[in-house]
Amino acid sequence: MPGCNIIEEGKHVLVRLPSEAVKVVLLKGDSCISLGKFGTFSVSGVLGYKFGQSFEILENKLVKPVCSLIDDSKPLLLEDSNTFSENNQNLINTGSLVQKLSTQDIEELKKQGKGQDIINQIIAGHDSFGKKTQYSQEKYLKRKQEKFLRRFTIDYLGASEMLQYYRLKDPQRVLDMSNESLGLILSYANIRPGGNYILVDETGGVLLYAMLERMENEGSILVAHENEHPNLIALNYSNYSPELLEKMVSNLNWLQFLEADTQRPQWNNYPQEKIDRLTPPRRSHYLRKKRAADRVNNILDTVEQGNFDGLIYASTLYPPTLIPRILDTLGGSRPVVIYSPFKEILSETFHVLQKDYRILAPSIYETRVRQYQTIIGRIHPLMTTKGGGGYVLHATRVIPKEGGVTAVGRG
Amino acid sequence: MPGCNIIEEGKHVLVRLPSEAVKVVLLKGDSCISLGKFGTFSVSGVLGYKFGQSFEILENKLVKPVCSLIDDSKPLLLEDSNTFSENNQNLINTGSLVQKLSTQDIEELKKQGKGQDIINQIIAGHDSFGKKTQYSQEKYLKRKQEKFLRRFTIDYLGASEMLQYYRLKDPQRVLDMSNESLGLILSYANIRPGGNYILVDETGGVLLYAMLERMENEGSILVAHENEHPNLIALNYSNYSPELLEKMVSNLNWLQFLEADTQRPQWNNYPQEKIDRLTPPRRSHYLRKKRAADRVNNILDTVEQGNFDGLIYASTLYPPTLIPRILDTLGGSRPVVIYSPFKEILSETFHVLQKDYRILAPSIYETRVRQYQTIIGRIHPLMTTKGGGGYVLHATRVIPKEGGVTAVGRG
Amino acid sequence: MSFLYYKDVIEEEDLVMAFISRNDIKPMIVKSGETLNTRYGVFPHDLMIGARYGEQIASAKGYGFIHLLQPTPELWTLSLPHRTQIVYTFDSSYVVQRLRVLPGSRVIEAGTGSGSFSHAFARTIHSNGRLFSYEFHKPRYEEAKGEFECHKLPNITLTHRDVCTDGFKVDGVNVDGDAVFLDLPAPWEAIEHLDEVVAKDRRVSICCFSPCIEQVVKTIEALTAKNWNGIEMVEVSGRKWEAHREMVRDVDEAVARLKDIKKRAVAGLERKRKLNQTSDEFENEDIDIQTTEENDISHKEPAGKGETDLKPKSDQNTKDRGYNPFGKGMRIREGDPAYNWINVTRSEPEVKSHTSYLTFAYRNQ
Amino acid sequence: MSFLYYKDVIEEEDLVMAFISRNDIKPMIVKSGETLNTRYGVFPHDLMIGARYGEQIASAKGYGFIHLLQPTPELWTLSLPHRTQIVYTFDSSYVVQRLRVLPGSRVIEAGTGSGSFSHAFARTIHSNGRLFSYEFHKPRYEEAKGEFECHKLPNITLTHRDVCTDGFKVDGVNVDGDAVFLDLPAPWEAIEHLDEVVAKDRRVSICCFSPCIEQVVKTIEALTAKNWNGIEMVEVSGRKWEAHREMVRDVDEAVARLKDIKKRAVAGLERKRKLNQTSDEFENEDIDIQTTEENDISHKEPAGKGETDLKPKSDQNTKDRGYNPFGKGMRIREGDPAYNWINVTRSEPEVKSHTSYLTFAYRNQ
Repeated sequence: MPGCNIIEEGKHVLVRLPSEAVKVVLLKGDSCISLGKFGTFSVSGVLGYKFGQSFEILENKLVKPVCSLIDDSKPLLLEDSNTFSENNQNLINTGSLVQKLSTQDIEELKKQGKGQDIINQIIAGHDSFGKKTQYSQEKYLKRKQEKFLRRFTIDYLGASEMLQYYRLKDPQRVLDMSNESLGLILSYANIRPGGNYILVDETGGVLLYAMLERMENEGSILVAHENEHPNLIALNYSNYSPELLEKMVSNLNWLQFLEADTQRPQWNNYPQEKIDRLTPPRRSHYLRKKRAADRVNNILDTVEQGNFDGLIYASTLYPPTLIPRILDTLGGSRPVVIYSPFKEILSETFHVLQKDYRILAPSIYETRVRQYQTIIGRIHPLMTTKGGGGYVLHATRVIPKEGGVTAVGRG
Repeated sequence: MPGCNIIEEGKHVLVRLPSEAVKVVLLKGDSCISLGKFGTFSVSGVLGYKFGQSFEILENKLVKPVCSLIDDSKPLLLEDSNTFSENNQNLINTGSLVQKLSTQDIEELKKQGKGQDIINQIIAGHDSFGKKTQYSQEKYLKRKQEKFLRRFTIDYLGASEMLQYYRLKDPQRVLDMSNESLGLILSYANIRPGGNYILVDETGGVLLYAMLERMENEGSILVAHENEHPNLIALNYSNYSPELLEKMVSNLNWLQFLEADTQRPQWNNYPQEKIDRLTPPRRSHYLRKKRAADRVNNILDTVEQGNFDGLIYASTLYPPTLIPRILDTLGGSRPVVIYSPFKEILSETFHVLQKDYRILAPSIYETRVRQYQTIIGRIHPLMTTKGGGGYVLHATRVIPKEGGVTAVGRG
Repeated sequence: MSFLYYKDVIEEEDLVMAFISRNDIKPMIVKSGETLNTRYGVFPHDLMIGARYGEQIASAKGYGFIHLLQPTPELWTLSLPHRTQIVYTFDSSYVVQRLRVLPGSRVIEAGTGSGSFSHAFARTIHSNGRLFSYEFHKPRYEEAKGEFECHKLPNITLTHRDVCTDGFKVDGVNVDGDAVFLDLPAPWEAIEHLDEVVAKDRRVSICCFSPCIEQVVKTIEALTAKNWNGIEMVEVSGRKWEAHREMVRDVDEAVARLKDIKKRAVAGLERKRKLNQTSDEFENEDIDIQTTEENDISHKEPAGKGETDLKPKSDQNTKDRGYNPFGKGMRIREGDPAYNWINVTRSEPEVKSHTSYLTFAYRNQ
Repeated sequence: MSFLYYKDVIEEEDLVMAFISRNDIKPMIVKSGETLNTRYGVFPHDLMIGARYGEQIASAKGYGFIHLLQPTPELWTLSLPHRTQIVYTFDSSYVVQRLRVLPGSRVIEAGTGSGSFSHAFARTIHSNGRLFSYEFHKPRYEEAKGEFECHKLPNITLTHRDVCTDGFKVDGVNVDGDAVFLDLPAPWEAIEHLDEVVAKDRRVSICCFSPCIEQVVKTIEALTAKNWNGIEMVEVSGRKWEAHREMVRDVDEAVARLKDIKKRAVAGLERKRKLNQTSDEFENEDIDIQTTEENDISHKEPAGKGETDLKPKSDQNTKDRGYNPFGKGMRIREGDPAYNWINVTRSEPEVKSHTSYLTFAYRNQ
């Protein structure tokens, strides 16, 4: 994967903040990037480091590399149960906490990029911190870290990161697809270099991006869509060159795909003499149109040839009526993978596919990742998680025996 | 709860085996009970102990009380990671394990009721035990415990235990209802002494039993059903007297319930002189029929009066068309709780109820309990669990304002 | 005693749960002359007195509505300001069932916390049971005490006490508990004090409620040391599902729409040609080609800002959309009968993925 | 190299996954003259040679059918005899995505175990990536070695080694790994050996796969000590859903059935009366009363056996059922168009509720 090791100018990257928010920013060499309350840094300070590097913002928009987004080298809380009070017994007024660190002190430490020190001193200066319950302590520390840790991490903007960005911002933009569902789709669809896939992608191109990552510039993806143009905006922030995308990705709308016979561009080549007589602008116009027509015809040829290596479907178009109409374009023993945010829709699809002899063993999967707090001594699953994440239907395209097919031996 | 403290003769009880199987047995004073490979014990030996007591079977069907079903006082496995091998590296042939304990030794120990000793000695005598992976060790021990621990526990046969028994044996018999779903139903239905509830129960009476447990002989339950007789077989194994059940439980079929006007028994009292003239068998026949007719009419009267304290519905009859037809019999601010093994059915019901102004804030809940292995040093969730467990829809019956009801302020 | 018995008509001094919306349920004691102010209007208590529980009432000005509900422990839990970690209904309903808490049960609860579980215990043990609840945080103790009195829950004995140091004994009462619920940071310190207060003549069950796995380990050790049997640890995971409808978007309609777009584009080109008076020297049809060329996904949006906002391009044509089977660009009410729908469910956007681990055990001697 | 590329037609010596049923998938090398014996019949390999992958073929006798599938890592995992704990697709697909394993990646895997995850790694890193897999159990090592050769996976370097004691170095090769997966009982003992083999010029990611929480704690401590960052621990919970149809049983039909039963009962009584020639001196209708009396739930079934089998009473009338809208007592095929159905889903009867905890971390230096 080119460009996924070193933080370079001109790339879009993912910035992670201590609040667990993420941003996508473009690294323009001479610019500064504002992270709101976490401060502003100049891009030049972060170039050349490896992706995954964390930084702390100092004065004058300078940064220093730090080992992690949150300084977990020094345990903030002792492990002994006595460090947290049993149910805030003696903590009468949680509103007015006695703070021994002055605002001036805090500002001074901030300038020195010592966010963690601030927090430690705040805790030390917080008379009733030890009297808080464990939950209050955790919550309090989190708030303080978000406030005083002027840190950020720069991550490579891969498909997973793009998905995370969109899902946090507006889950419907990516059909509420979780990273674990994405991983499951890619495995069941058997995505790998050299494959030729049909993709229906209403995640704005995030799914396409994820497939491209696993194909290493080899193979092809035909994107089928329902509008005049497919929405593949996510690729604009990827590091794929227009040439590579041109080579690997093509698209057709459903009208073209399903009614190829009537939708072929009717192209008549001019006789050479006529071409020779064209003015230069007319000629280049002619040639451009010719190339475009050829391109559509070529794509339609590949659809007619069929034998695609998989169908990957993540669309709000209702699958039960659509999928059976495109199954014939798939090769034998190739996967059909359908994603939906709703199990009910896959259940309807399941019943349709189960009756189709071109389909073997449809299965509906749900995968959910549950994250834990990993502070030793207080390990527990996170108290809240984002709901949803979607469902994945996987089946295999098979070639039924003509004539007498019985149900025996069919899953 | 009478009879739930001491193991007494004549009761149905739940017997738990080391294999995690459960049985329901009747404790007849002079009989013996066979637990298959775990042995046979005479009932007299277990009487008088408290429910929850574990026993080990000795010779001659005698038992001795033991502190638990599986002797967890001595840790079978050491906590050090070195006691289990890293991936069975040196364990070549898992099939022919070298056992130093002879069959004779084992039989001797068995007779002495020293199942745990057998297992300990088997482990000690098992050359390659320490070479097994943790998983294999856990599995091996479990198998041995099931085989040699001639132990059992006698539990009170409450509604939860009955539910567990049926669910393990044939989940559909109790609509695949889990104990946690049962608990949720009882809480959301606000079951308590003195309540007057309508119940639709296709769990064979287990749900009815659970409600009775929480009502302490006060209040009433009207069971509505679709056959000639409701199936409430579970109550036959409860400790409720026929008199108490007669007092608290009545039933109607849906024909009677929904078409009460036409279904009232047409009873005409005889004039006293005619009664006096009847032969004794005729007279008692007359009186019995009169009581029965009165009873049905009384039940229909309560339906007409309405103001029931809750509707608890666990039936395979499709709720969307049925529930709206019985809502009027409920009092204001009383709960509607609908159980189904299938979320899809509750989802359909939800949409119907949401449009009904007699219903406030319908919600669909799913509750799942996940059990852990609690051996210190190897704590993890159980590797497999029973799937399913059902879903619970809860809503509140309200009294809409006549005339101008707007959607404002409505959940 | 409205938590213990149903009542039909609201009277002065009754507790009413004003259901304003799913996320706004206000408990109140009805008092003649007072008012409830909500974002849906002002509701004089006088309108409530004499109303039936469950009734929907209009605001003084008649434009907003609320429902007047009977209190239940579950509704009370929903209405609570989150003073401390609350034991929610998924957990509490399971604990009650699993500990075999029934009318007449004698339950030990420490700590009281928000008192929400206390209400659920009180409802189920009912008038002849008894709940011994212990709270060592003085302000919380005071608050719970007031609440239990106001809610007429005479079956609760509340004690201000640190049970870890001072145990569970209550002066002049034989606690004789048969079910124990410990929601404490260090339940293992309290377990040793239980011997003196739990029932001797019947089985006693316990549940310890701890968020962290390390607390569970110490609890298991303490329970084992004090001869509790049948130790089991579980998590309860509860989900609330929202029922919705999704539009069934048939591909045939999508194809028909594309045909319509194409037809209109051709017509548009014809018009344009006529307007421009240009004789077209290419016979080839432009539409497909144009579509394909503009599809070039390598096109990069200029991104000059510090932060890039990866928004999809907004739809340009907001006026006449031609054939529009899916109501693109229009506001469509979910379930609008002009379209086809399928019922679906989805979980809440934010799920409570963990509350606490529940460690159960029992004892017979 | 069928795990790395698709192929259309089956040739001699090809690996074919014979899909016999969902729970019976048999990998086999196709060899002229050999046969596959299944419970659906005998399938000569000669029938397979020249067939297309994906094709359904009939047994020699023509009555049974199987499908001939291309191998994939996912199918391979399904087909495996459970020699050891297998890393299933829910976990492996997430680990691959999360560790950013891509074509060209250099992956370290210890231990190899059943080799099922090795196949998934090999598929994704593809021909120019490399998987360094370590297995210290000699028989398992041998078995995996044979398998990788037979499956033509030249991108795997398999080593017989206890990495906890002897590290990850491979003679003559710069391992230079950028993704690490440790599925070992004591991953913390292996972590210290990673320094010498992981990439220096790019980010390195690790995942440790451990069933018990105590292992996780030690792993976190070891990762922290060796300066791994961004430690996160997760569980992946996967569910497989079965789609079914449930009969929609309308209450109106149930009522109609009850009316029919009643009608027939009345008719029956009339017949009986006539037969018995008894003049009925009670005018009162018998039906309701009888129903009610027999409903007496206090009726106890005599239970004389040692174990009571709590079975529902079997249906007595198996012959003429009269009006029978729900097909009571009949065998009805799910989805029979004579009835109404609703699509439902249910999880498998037995769910894999836990495989392992996954501890992730990364390192930049």
